[in-house]
Parts: sequence; C-alpha cells; structure tokens
Amino acid sequence: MEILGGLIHNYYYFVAIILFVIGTHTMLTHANMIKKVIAMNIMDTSVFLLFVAIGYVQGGRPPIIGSDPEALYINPLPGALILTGIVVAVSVTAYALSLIVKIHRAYGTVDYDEICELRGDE
Amino acid sequence: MSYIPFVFLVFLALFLRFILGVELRSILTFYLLGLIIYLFSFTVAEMPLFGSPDSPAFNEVPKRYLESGVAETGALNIVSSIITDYRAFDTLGEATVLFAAIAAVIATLKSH
Amino acid sequence: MIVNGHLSPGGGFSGGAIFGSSLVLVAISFNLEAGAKQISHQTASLLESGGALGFALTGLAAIFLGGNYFANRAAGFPLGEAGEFFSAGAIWIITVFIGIKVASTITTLFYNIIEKEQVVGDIRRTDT
Amino acid sequence: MVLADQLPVLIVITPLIGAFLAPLIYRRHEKASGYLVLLSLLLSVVMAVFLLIKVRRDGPYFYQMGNWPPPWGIEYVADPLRVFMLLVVVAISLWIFLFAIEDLQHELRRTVIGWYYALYLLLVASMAAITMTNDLFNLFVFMEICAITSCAIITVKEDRECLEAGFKYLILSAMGTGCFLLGVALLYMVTGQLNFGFLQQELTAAVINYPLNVFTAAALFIVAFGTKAALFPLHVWLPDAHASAPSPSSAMLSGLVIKIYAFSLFVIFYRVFPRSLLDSLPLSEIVLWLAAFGVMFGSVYAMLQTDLKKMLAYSSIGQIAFIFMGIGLDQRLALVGGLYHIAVHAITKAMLFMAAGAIIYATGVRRISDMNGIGRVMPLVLVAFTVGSASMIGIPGTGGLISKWYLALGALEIGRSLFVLVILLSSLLNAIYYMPIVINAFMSQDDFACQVKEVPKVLQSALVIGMIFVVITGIFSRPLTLLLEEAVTVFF
Repeated sequence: MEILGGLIHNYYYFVAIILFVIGTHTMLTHANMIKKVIAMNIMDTSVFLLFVAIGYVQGGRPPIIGSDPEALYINPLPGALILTGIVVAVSVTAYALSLIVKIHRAYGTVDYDEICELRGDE
Repeated sequence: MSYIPFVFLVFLALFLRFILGVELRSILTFYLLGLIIYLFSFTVAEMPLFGSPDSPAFNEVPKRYLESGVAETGALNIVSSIITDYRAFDTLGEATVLFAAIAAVIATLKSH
Repeated sequence: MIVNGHLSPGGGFSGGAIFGSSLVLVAISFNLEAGAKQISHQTASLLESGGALGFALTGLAAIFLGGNYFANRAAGFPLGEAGEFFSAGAIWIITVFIGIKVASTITTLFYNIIEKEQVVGDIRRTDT
Repeated sequence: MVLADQLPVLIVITPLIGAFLAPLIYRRHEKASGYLVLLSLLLSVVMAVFLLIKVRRDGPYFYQMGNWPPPWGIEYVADPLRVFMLLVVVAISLWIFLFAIEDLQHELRRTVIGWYYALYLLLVASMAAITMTNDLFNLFVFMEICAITSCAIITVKEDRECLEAGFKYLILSAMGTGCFLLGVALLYMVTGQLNFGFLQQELTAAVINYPLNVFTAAALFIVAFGTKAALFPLHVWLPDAHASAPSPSSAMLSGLVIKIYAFSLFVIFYRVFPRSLLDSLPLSEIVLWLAAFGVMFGSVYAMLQTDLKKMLAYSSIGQIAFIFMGIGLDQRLALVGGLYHIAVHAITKAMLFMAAGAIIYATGVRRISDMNGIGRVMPLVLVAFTVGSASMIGIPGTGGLISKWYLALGALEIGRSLFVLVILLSSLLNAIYYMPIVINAFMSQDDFACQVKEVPKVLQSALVIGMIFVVITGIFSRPLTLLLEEAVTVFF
C-alpha cells in the first residue's frame, strides 16, 4: 500500500516511465521503420516529461523574474536542459526520416522484415 | 495469500490464449513489459515527492539562478540566461547537433 | 520573439522555428519556386554555417576579452539595465545567432526533403 | 601565457569551426577544404600535446566555461587519464584522415566529400568533448552529436547495405542515449547535481536515502554504454555497420568511437559513483562477466566469417570486451591494461581496416578465401596486416602483449585466474583466424588472380606510420604505462 501511495503521488513520473517502456518496446520489436522512429520520439519525450516534472514546484511560477520579490518560481534548470534535449531529438528524427526515404528508394519498402528477405535473396 | 496474483496472471494468460486467441509470443511480451513496469514502480514510489519544494533537485543550484540570475546575466528570463550564459556550451553543442543533422541529411541524400 | 528572448518567453529556438516555418509555409502555400526565391539554397547553407560559426566565435570573442569561453559578465560584455531591450550582453548576440541557425536549418531540411520527394515521384513515374 | 589556460576548450572548438567552414570552402576549392581539415586536426594534436605537458607539470586542471563555478556552469577537466585519451583520439583521427583524404576519392561521390569532411571533424570534436567534459548533460549532448555523425559517415556510401546498417545503428544508439538520459534524470532527481564531482559527494548520501533510484540509474548506464560500445549481448548493430562502411569510416568507428563509450563508462564508474556504491552493488561483476562472454563470442564468430571486413568487425567485439574486462576487474593493474588496450587496439584495428581498405581498393577482393598469394603482389599492405595481426594475438614486441599482460597480472592479483584463462584462450582463437590469412597471403602456391592497381603513396605511408606506432607501443611502452599507473592510483 505504501508503494501505491507513492505511485499515486508521483503519477507524473510513473506515466513517464510507462511511456518509456512502451517506446523502447515498440522501437525494438516493430518491423516498420517509421513506427520505430515514432517510438524513438515517444521514448525521448517520456524522458523529457520526467525531467520537466522534476523541476516543478507546487505553486511555482514560470522563471521569468517579475517585480514581486516574494514569488516562488519553479526550478529553471530542467526546463533549460530539456530545451536542448528537444532540439537534439528533432535532429535525430530528421536524420532518421531522411534515411528512411533513402531506404525506401533503395529497397522499395520500409518494412524491416521485407528488407531482410530482400537481402537474403541476394 | 501471496500466490493469488500469480494464479490470476496464469488464468489471464490462459484466457487470452484460448478464448481470445492471442498469440503466445505477444502474451509473453506483454507480461515481460508488465514485469519491467512493476519493477520500475518500486523506484517511482521511492522517488522524492512530486512538486515538493524540499525535493533534492531544488537545491542551491536553481536558487542561485533565480536569486542572482538577473544581476549576473542581465536577462529576466532565467531559462534564457541558463541556456545562453550559464550553460552556453550545451547550447553550442545543440547548434552543432543541428548542423550535424543537416550535414548528415545532405550527405545521405546526395550520395545517390 | 528572437530579440526579446532575454525578457519574455521565447528566444532563439522558438523564434527561429517560427521564422523558419513561416518560410516553409510560404513555399507550401504558393509554390516551391516562390519559396525558393525567398531564400535560395546557397544562402540557406551559408546562413547555416554562418549561424553556428557566429555562435562559436562569440564564445571565442569572450576569450580575447579576457574571460573563459562563453563568459558574459566576466569578459566585460555590457549587461545594461535588466529589462531594457539591448541588455544582457552576449545573450542578445547568441540568441540572434541561434535564431538564424534554427530558421535556416528548418528551411534547408524542408527543401532537401522536398527535393528528394520529387525525385522519388519521378522514379515511380518512370517505373509505371 | 593566457591561451594555455584555454586549451581544453580550444581543442574542442578548433575542429568544430573547421567543420562549419569545410563544406562552404569545398564548393570553391576542393583541395583547400582538405587542407583545412588537416590543419585543424594538426592544431588539435599540437594543443593536446601541450595540454599533456602542462598537466604533467602542474597537475590536474579544471576549466570553467563562461567563468561560472561548477555546480552552476559546465566544467571541463584535464587530468592525465583524460588527456591521454584525448591525445589518442586526436592523433589517431589525424592519422586516419591522411588515409581518408586519398581513399575517399574512390569510395564516395565528389559532391558529398565536403560534407564528409564536416561530419568527420564534428565526430572528432564530439569525441574530444566527451573525453574532457565533467558534466552529465554536456556528455549527453556530445554523445548525440557523436551518434549522428558516426551513423552519417556510414550512410554516405552509395550502397544500400550501408543504409540499412546505418539505420539499425541509429535506432540502437538512440535507445542507448534514451536510457542514458533517463539515468541522468534519475540521478538529477535525487541529487540535484549534474557535475561529476558534486554528484559523487551527493550520491554517498543519496545511496542511503534512495537506493533503488541510484541502482536503476546505474543499470541504465550499463545498458546505454553497453549498447553504444557493443558490449556482448548488445552488439548486434556492430558487424553490419562496421563492415559495410567506407574504409576510413570503419577505421574511425572500430578504432575510436566504440572506445570513447567504454571510456565514458569507466569515467562514470570511477568519477560519478562513489566507492561505497561500487562496493555494495555487483556492477563491476556484471560488466566483467559480460566482457568475458564478449571476448569468447567475438573471437568465435570472427573465425566463422568469410568476408575480411566482417571478420575484423567481429574481432572488434572481442577486443572491446578486453577494455570492459579491465573496468570490470576493478583492480589497479587490470585497469591500466584496459586503458592501454584502448590505445593499442585503436591503432591496431584502424591499421587493419586501412590495410583491408587498401586491399579492396587495389583489387576489389573482399573474401578471405580469394586472398591466396596476395602478399607477393602487394607486400607492404600485407606486412602491415601481419604486424596488426601480431598485435591482436599478442606476440612479443607489439602493443597487444603489454595490455593483455597487465590484464592477466591484475586478474591474478585478485585471484580470478579464470579470466586469465579467458585471455589466453582468446589469444589462441585470434591466432587461429588471423594467421591463416597471413600464411596464405605469403606462402600459398597459387598466384593471385585479380588485377592489381597501384596503391597510392599516401595510403602506403599511412600504413607505415601505423606499423611504427604498433611497434612503439610494444617496445617502448614504459612511459605510457607509468603515466597510466600513476593516474589510476587515485581510484584505489
């Protein structure tokens, strides 16, 4: 029951972990390459979600300093890190998609199993 | 009483396999993922409370950003001051990632 | 949005993404040639390298001004009055470079994908 | 001198700026672009040598980006170990580039070579940054650059096998970085730090308060770096990727890229995790056993290959496992052996891939069985191959012996004689699959059948440099091992 209480309180983290597991599983087992790339994005996004959730402080405001000196702000560091992380994920996705287009041009399919069959025939 | 969940899981597997006709492989994968999530859930339950101001992550590091960021960098937007000043080298890395992606895409596409 | 990054939400990345996507949208809504006129291939890749180079050189400038790499106040960049438009020293410069970089990256990526799509289409047509 | 203090960042920035300029210049002057790359690599090597001298004289040196002290800003570290690794990285990439500048003209289309130069320099810059960074998130960013560029230098080739291998590599390394980032998030959650030194302090307390979090993070790190460095059960991407790539890329990937990740795992084990964590959890034990299996698996599979480059790729799986074994044995001498093996194997495997590249360039032969009598046609290349094989097996006079010797000494000292047996057995297996190639190449009665092109002078001189390196690491190993022995005493 303790665990359940912890899970309910930390449900943000828990959802992120579930998404991570789903993403990893899809990425490793699905044959369709576009699905692999989507799963890669799910996985990255889940980690970003976890990271951003770490930075949240109950009742905090976005870290843009206003005139109120007493205001409580949320932790700005995870947000800044994830901004970097998102751009990194976008770059990897762009490259992966361009690779898929090339693979489609070379093999005529984006299905991994079919590619293996094609290569087996050679 | 601790065996009850296992009995339930076995029955669920039999039900899925023979009544609904799900393949054995996908049932096993499903169970494996469940096991991984189950193990992770202990970790999650142990984590510092969500949104708590005393969580270990909200230590002196973000406090200094928030308290003296404006004086030290001159930017009101603290996230901006982190990405372009305190941790600007990360951002250079990030611009480099973009450049690398462009170089990779062009190199891959032009090669045929 | 790019130049206000140090004052309000936004900054080089979001501003650059908006600017880049607007160019892409122009290309989509008119036609590709019109878009290509807005920003040519050569210019895009020049900006591409230029943005990243400018970013790296801003850091180097800090070394010559006597600080470490990417130093801002320590290298003597004028911080100005917090909240002013031209404030925050190197942050302002860096943000502009990031904006240029991201905008050109998005357009370059778009044009490369479009070009290869056309080629793919051509191949299919010749097949059938 | 003020600039001397800036060396850690300048070494990273020089190839980066070169990379930004290379494709622009390539459009106007193709030759000038190549010289620019050479110049920036040469500058990096010179700076790395200066940094090594400085570190030997003044001791470890911390560099703060933007003058922000560590928990707030990013910190770079130059201590003897990292500078050793840095020197290995930049020197070997300069050497491989000498080979690449000639070889690429035949393997790639002219339009992409400018972009290949850019990718190559980005790869070098990212590896240099990975060796020196003292910040987990910075490590992540540069690992992604390294992942993208190392995939891209595979897929530039006009070959559909490369595309498929590159995609597999990209997906698996994306999984690796995903796991790594999750591990960073878990550690950040319980400590609030990203800097290695501060993490190590905070973790001593965090291990007691949040043991599961730290344990999960450690497991994720092993998975992440294991995938990227092709530790035994996670190696599936390596043979295809390394075998199908253009020869300079293969040399780079097999020689340096996988080692960088092994080195990062080592840094994280000894610089981030406190000693108490390593003692209480069987982390080293897991790595050790995986490495032992990897050594045997790589050697056995390499024996079964018919394609020369595939064989070299499988042999890499076995050899990278030696480095992990050094980390896993968790003992001073074994660690020296593992780290020394990084340098030795980087040189040797890069040279073997270059020799394979030269053979493929000159004759077009890839199958091992077609290479009978080739030694009489192209003696220099095959002599280089022989020297490389000797070092892989661990014949006296080559670097391979020294690292295996240290590993075995370390294993004996803590009474793990089983692993000495593994090392010996693997040497035997290496001999079984390298020696027939050499013997058949020189001694076989058949004459070599195919047409042979002249191997360019640049390629030949690159191979000669390689042979000299291998012999130097074998005979004059004392200064380097002394440096390493001094450097690792900090950890025990």
